[in-house]
Amino acid sequence: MTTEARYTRQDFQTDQEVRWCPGCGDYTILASVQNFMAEMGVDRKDIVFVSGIGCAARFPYYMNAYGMHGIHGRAPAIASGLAVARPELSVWVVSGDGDAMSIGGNHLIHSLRRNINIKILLFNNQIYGLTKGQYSPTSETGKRTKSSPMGSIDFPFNPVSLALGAEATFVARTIDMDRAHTTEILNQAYRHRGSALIEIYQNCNVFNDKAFIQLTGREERDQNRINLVHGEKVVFGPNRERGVVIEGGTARIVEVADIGIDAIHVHDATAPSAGPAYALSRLSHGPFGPTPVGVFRSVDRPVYEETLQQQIHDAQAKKGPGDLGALIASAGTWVVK
Amino acid sequence: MTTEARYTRQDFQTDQEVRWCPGCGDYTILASVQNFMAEMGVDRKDIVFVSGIGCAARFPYYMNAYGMHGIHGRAPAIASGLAVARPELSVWVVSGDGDAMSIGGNHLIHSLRRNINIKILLFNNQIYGLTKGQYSPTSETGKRTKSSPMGSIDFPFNPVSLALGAEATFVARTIDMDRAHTTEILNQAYRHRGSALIEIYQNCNVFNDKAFIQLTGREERDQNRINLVHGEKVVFGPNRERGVVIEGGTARIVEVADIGIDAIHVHDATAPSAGPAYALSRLSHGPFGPTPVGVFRSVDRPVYEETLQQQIHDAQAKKGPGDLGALIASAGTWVVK
Amino acid sequence: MSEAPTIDNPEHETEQVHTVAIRFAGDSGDGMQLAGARFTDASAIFGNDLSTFPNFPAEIRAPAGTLPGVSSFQVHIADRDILTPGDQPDVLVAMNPAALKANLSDLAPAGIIVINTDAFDERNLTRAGYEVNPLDDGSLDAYRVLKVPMEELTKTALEGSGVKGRDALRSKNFFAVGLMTWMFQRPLEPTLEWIADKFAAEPLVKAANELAFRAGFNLGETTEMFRHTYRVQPAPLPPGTYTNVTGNQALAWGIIAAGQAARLPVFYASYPITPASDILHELARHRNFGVRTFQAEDEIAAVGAALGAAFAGHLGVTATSGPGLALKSETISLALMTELPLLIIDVQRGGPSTGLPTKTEQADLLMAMYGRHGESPLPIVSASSPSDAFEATVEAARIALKYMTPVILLSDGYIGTSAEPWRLPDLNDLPDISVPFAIGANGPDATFLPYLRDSRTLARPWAVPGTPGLEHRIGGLEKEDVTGNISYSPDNHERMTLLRESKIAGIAADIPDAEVDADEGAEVLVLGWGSSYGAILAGVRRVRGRGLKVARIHLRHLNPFPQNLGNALSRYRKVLVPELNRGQLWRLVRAEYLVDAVRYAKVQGQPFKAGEIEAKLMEMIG
Amino acid sequence: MSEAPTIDNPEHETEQVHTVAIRFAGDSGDGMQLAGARFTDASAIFGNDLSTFPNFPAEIRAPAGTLPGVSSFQVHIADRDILTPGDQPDVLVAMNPAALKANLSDLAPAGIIVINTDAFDERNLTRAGYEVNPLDDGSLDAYRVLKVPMEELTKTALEGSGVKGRDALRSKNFFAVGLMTWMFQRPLEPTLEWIADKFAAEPLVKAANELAFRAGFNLGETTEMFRHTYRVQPAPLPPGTYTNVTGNQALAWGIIAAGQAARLPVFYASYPITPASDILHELARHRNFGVRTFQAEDEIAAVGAALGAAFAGHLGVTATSGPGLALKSETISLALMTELPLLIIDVQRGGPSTGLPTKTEQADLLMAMYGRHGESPLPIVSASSPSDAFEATVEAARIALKYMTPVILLSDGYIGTSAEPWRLPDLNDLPDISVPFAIGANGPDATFLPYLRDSRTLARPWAVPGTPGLEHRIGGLEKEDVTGNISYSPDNHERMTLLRESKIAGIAADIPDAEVDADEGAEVLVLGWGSSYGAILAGVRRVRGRGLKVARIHLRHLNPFPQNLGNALSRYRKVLVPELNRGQLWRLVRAEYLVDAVRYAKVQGQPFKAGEIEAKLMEMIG
Ligand SMILES: Cc1ncc(C[n+]2csc(CCOP(=O)(O)OP(=O)(O)O)c2C)c(N)n1
Ligand SMILES: Cc1ncc(C[n+]2csc(CCOP(=O)(O)OP(=O)(O)O)c2C)c(N)n1
Ligand code: SF4
Ligand code: SF4
Ligand SMILES: [Mg+2]
Ligand SMILES: [Mg+2]
Repeated sequence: MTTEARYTRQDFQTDQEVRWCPGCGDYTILASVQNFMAEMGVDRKDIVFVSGIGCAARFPYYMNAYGMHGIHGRAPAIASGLAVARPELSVWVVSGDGDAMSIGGNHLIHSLRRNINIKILLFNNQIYGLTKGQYSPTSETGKRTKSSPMGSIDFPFNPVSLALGAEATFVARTIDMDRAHTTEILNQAYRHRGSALIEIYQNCNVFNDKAFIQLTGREERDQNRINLVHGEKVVFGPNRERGVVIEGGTARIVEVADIGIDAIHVHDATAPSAGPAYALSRLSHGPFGPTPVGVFRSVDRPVYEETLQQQIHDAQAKKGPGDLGALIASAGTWVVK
Repeated sequence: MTTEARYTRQDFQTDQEVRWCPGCGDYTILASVQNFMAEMGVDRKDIVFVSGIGCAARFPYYMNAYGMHGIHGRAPAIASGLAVARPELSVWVVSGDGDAMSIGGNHLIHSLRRNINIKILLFNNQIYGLTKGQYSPTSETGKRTKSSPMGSIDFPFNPVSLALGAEATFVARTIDMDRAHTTEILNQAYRHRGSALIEIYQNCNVFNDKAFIQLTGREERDQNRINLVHGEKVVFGPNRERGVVIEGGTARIVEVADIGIDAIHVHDATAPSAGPAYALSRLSHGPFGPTPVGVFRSVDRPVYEETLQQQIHDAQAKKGPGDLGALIASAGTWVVK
Repeated sequence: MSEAPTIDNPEHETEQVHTVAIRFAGDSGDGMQLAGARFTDASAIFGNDLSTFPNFPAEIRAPAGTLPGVSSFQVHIADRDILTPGDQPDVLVAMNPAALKANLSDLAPAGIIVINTDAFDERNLTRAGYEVNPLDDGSLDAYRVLKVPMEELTKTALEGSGVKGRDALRSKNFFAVGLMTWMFQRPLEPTLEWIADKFAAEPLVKAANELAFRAGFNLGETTEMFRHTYRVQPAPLPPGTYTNVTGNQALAWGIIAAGQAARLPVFYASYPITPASDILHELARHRNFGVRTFQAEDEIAAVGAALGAAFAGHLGVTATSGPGLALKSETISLALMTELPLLIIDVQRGGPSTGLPTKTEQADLLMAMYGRHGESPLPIVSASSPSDAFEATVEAARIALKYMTPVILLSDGYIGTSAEPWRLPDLNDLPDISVPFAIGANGPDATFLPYLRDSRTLARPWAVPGTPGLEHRIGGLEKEDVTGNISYSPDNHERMTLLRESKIAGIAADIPDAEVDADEGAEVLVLGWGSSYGAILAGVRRVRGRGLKVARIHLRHLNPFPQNLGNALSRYRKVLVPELNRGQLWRLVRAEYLVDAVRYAKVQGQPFKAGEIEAKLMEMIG
Repeated sequence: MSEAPTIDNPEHETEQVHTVAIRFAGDSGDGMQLAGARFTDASAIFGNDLSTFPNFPAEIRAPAGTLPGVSSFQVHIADRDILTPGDQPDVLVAMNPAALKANLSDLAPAGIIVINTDAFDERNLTRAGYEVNPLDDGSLDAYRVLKVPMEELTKTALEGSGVKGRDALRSKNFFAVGLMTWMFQRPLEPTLEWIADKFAAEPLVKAANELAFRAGFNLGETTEMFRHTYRVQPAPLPPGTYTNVTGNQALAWGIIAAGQAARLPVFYASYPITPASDILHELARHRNFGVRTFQAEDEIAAVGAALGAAFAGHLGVTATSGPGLALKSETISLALMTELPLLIIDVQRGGPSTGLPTKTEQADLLMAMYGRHGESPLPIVSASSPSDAFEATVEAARIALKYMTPVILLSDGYIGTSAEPWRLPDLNDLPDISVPFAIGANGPDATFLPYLRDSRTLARPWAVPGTPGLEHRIGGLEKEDVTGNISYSPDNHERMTLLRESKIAGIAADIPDAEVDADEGAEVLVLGWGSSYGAILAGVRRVRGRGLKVARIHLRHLNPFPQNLGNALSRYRKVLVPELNRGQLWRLVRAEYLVDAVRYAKVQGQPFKAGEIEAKLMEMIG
């Protein structure tokens, strides 16, 4: 799949006008993805972007690769068919928090458990952008929107927890503004064999501006951003003075000074149990205080379409390639003269 | 809702012939539920059973209460409408592993996160019974069925993990054969305010016989059944010689003698973090070895329909009960003489 | 100023015109919908009849200054009753080059163009795809062009207000409204009051908009440039209290009214979708009416929850647009089998697939009729105009409750988003559409038979949870007649299929005959439904204005049809069926009555124009 | 022994009969489907023409011995070509009282009943709802009753075999097959071989079944009780190699054949549902053909995955039944907008809602036609019989690929589960239905225009990922003609709507004219589609047998219709449209051709009988 082709970001731009609101976080993500695609080294012809409906879902039109702008919520299903049919392709899904977690929730969790080799970019702006500002399944309780003038009474999903509950093999979180981090996560997802869910906090400056200010604001981010790095202690804060411990399944934030650096949790994205990753995901329920970003989990498990391919090979090895004439005669025949 | 009415199990039987295969685990569950209903003390007229489609989903026909045999996968949605419209009712959902986790997965996870007061009984027989034996989302990888003659290549869900990933406030697991345990779990679910997911391992003796033998077989069960009891150490085995520890988010089985009883995890179903419950859920991925049963998690969170009711009260307190005449004139009027 | 062009007399200072259609057009960010709505309200309060047509870009925000980013709002005002937003605007307010380009071809011959010249710079011209500035190349010579540097003037007006720069520019839409208010001699107060009210919490914004609005008005008063003002007298509308209402608003209010008329709490479950979302938004604001709104995870959950609420004894309602209706069909079929009342609203948009989400179309009729597996007939009701949506909704709910059946109510994007004056109904006249719940046994030995039907309506009893002694089970498998038990009997299946069919067919006896608006001796009849009401009636009036004869039927009920329809159609030599689809009602009447009707199919995402109907009728009358 | 009742001569030992219909009926647990299938295969190998009709209880297993638990299998064998499983069985094998009760009314006058008397005990009689034993009360006097203690005899036969008690009783179905094998003089070998093959791994079971089978046969040979055997000679079928095939099997094989004929890998995504699941089961067995089966989480995912695979360049296929088709409709609309080839199969069952899942019906035609929002035409192809499903599938795939469109193929429960002999086609005659992928630029400056259509078929090019230089984006928003870019232009929307319509309408020129099987001078034509093929043709033959004239058309293509259809229909005074629904094709032809056809609607979950068609035709010709 990878070739000698070397690209620049421009090679992934299309002639279509980009139609997001000025200032939308989607622009930044688009730039990061286009950049990464140029680095990734996969031939453009072998890349497919599939999306649902939403602002985020416009994405494929702006990527010079193969693309399908699908229908609301169904991108993981469509992408699953694509990837299972053609395992040699590099298949990416772009979806919003409504698209992926509301109407598309079922396809999302099933594609994750099957470990089909699709990389799902979840642009989480905690709002329905395209339909002009209703609360979404990731909006915080109490949020006042057009459809919740007295405050939303839904308790939101935590996409990372949900993915871990759905047996995902790769789960990560990043932030639109941090292009370097986004690129690094994309790279790890790409190198992972199987499905990947990447939650990208994305600012919708029109309907939910500053939702992620705790993680992007100059003042706030140092206080709140917990970088998960595989193999490293989970510490954060302007002077790395705070850290995370996991005790009895519960992750907790502590002052490193109080507890000693040795007690601080060492992040292992490849841990056999998803327990630690899940515990870390519970540190925040929305980007309102200290919140982990990075790769929560990345483990190996057989890839759906590879096993399917194997079954085909095994069947052919055992029975020979299909002989249709023999098949239709297989239930017993008789001859009329 | 509770009344003086006191019932016997017979009061909940209907005149419909029960049409499950002889020996099906569904019979046992029906008996347990009917028994519990008699004990529960809720007036029959206030009880509603809603189901989807499947063998399990026939359940409402056999319960002398209000009932709706819905369509495949949609019972949690129908039940949500019922419970939100009429919070005073006691609403129960009966669903199979295909009904709830395959086609109905999205409604399941959303009703759990919303914490609507519906009690979902998931009859998990790890197979599609009604359609005569295809693998389900809880069937183990490699299972040979009509639709997977070379072995299933799907990685299954763990319903408890999925529910915890979906922000469920009450999650439990029990076993058809153990009627006392089932009754106890039903009772706890009933007393919980909000949604409850109860996974019931159910033997389908026709298409997936003995799937739960490790937990029900005379020899096996003592080795494998890990009873979770709130406030107690998690120990099991014929002589309670084995136990569970949770370290860094990972639950592990140990010999109590090796590690000392003090290190053994004390189960706290009400822990603020869902982390410990999730860690416990990872001890098994299907009933093939030591497997926890009992209430994994039971925590308080505002109930959807109660908050909605509160908003209605608040709005009425603030604006008075709705005046339609005023409403239709609210956007400005003029008079033509 | 269609229908009475009288602006070609340069002598008079103020001219009387009968009707005028004005289109405010600009970039999505320019606030044109707001400008149009303000002008509309002032006109309404002044007493004109009016009709509006908002036209905004598809869901995604397009880049500023480009053609896809153009948003417009057309308002038609008149001194008599009118029916459409006007085929061609008489006045075009163009806030930027793209707005000019996108709308010019619609403008009436010799129409007026009011141009915000400040936006006609290199950058915007290029974005709009102009190679030369149309203000310079003579291409607008056929029109009356009024060039106004609105941005400059707005900024100047705001000097000292504390609002400047980009922020000041935000008020330029009010400048445009002010100018039009002067030009058409509207009262200032309604707009000023609205500003004061709306921006009460933001005094700076309030002041800025007020200043800009007055500046626009004053520009007219004080400059030489505008020699004309026009006056459209109040229309002699039937006496009453009026408000200006969009279809989505009227529909939402109709839902509340239906709940009251049925003495049932309303349970409204929906998943947002253009152009139906505003119904959810409106209802969510009125918790004090006891309305429960439930934003579901998807359309299937929405209809499922509404059905659950119906089983619980609420007025269960769900609304969506085409793609959502497709998703709901399996559950609607369950509602039909369980014979529970359910109101399903489809605010149709351009299809197929995602199609043209913000445009209008009438192409879901056949799906409403046949888009379910098995034999699954249900009643279909349609709304004909924004204000009509109120009554149509109550009627749809009436049928659902009386006949214990899901009902589909068809509205569309045009009805949903455009506005017209509505004479407020006397709420005491609301029909009583309540149905009693079953409270006691109806079978032998004090048993309850959930499928024992009312002999007249064929409706089954509605026994809701909480009713002692009536515990029963329903579901989607075929039911035994009377008992409702599961039945696989061949004869019973046929009987039940026929019963379900007869129940719906029988509604024909419970709806008014189709009203035939016919000239004595007319040979051509035009048959319409839904939002083409206004354009068809206006077209018919024009034909009659020419002294020709024509007949007209506009259907509220699409299934079953009114009892007299077949007969009525058979009396005309030719029947024309104009629809914003490829001929869906047309197919239905052909199949039903074997009438060789002619279709007039328009599938452009735009409503019919009166002129189009007129021309087609002229051709048929021949 | 319908069509040639010759069994009333008691003298002869072996009688020749032309046709006989035998129904094996028993409890679900009695193995009646297996018994019927074994008898069928032996008859097939013997060379009879035949037709079968399995009838099993709805999805849930009912309690043993009850009426809902009865399962039956009817097989019709003949010495000539026949078309239906027989209107009335001549012989009923009743393994228990419930089986007798449920099936007796269908039996031909003076028919034979073979009764397993061992099952007629108190308990079973009560379960079946008999108050008196029908063997004692004279209620069977009008029939020829043969009482056989099958359980006793089976147990005796198995003595010493090592199989006893309950296990021994399992073989009683083979005892019944043995008895019938003797009675109708079938060869023993096919059944013995099958037993040997099937139970090779379980020698005890093998021995038991063999013993029981032989015991049944020998009982006939040796006892006085059976004075008669009957012989149905081989039918003079067209020469060739035959197999016995169910519709689901033939359809699955048709999918594999279509993949080969198109030189494309097959991607089959499905969610299990009665009666379509067997297609998935069959295809899953043939991984060596490179077929990828994908059991999706629901129907929406299934069609989505199939569409993704189609985009990837596979032959994307999905199958379901009515409720699933309803769920798939939104995605089908996307397939239609993206103009990708997709094969959607609906094995129809009784509706609406969950309805009668194991029964047959033809009531999804209008949903296939209109069950999508917006204007969304697509081709509809139907299968007429089990073996015909093979060819129909290849034809549906051909259209999908050639015209780049989703196609709906309609089968039904009757076709899917019943069996008939199929003359194996010469696979070299399979049409080449391959279409070339686009491999190069088709626009100016080496650009790729994904919606530049083939001028003849109006199909757009299929450029699959992996093709260098053809990277492009498609989706559900309205597309600009030629470029496929998003377009909200009113004119373009109308153009594209018409293009999509014309593309489908144009297929009429690419399908054969409807074949009119007409008697010179016939005035009545019967128009059918789908599984009523056999019953209609048999009915027509009977009418002709009476010397009357009639014409017949059976449609494979339901959208578009064959070009000659309108003309053909107009040539008859009366047109009868028999359907297992309330008149769906009937509505389509009325709307299309304004022909005043008469419907013959049967909605009982059961296929038509030849006699019903005959009677109706007689009435119309009358
Ligand atoms: C079947 C269907 N239902 C509803 C819609 C309307 N709709 C379009 S996008 C959207 C949600 C958008 O939110 P999200 O997925 O978070 O994307 P964002 O716009 O925020 O990027 C909705 C409800 C639709 N297009 N199709
Ligand atoms: C829309 C729809 N799709 C598919 C089906 C067919 N179907 C009925 S039940 C079922 C699965 C049953 O499995 P499960 O939910 O595990 O219940 P069980 O029978 O095992 O109790 C399926 C696929 C259906 N009835 N409706
Ligand atoms: S609405 Fe929000 S998410 Fe959508 S384009 Fe605008 S800023 Fe971005
Ligand atoms: S198929 Fe299995 S689950 Fe269904 S009734 Fe029979 S034993 Fe029970
Ligand atoms: Mg969003
Ligand atoms: Mg199951």
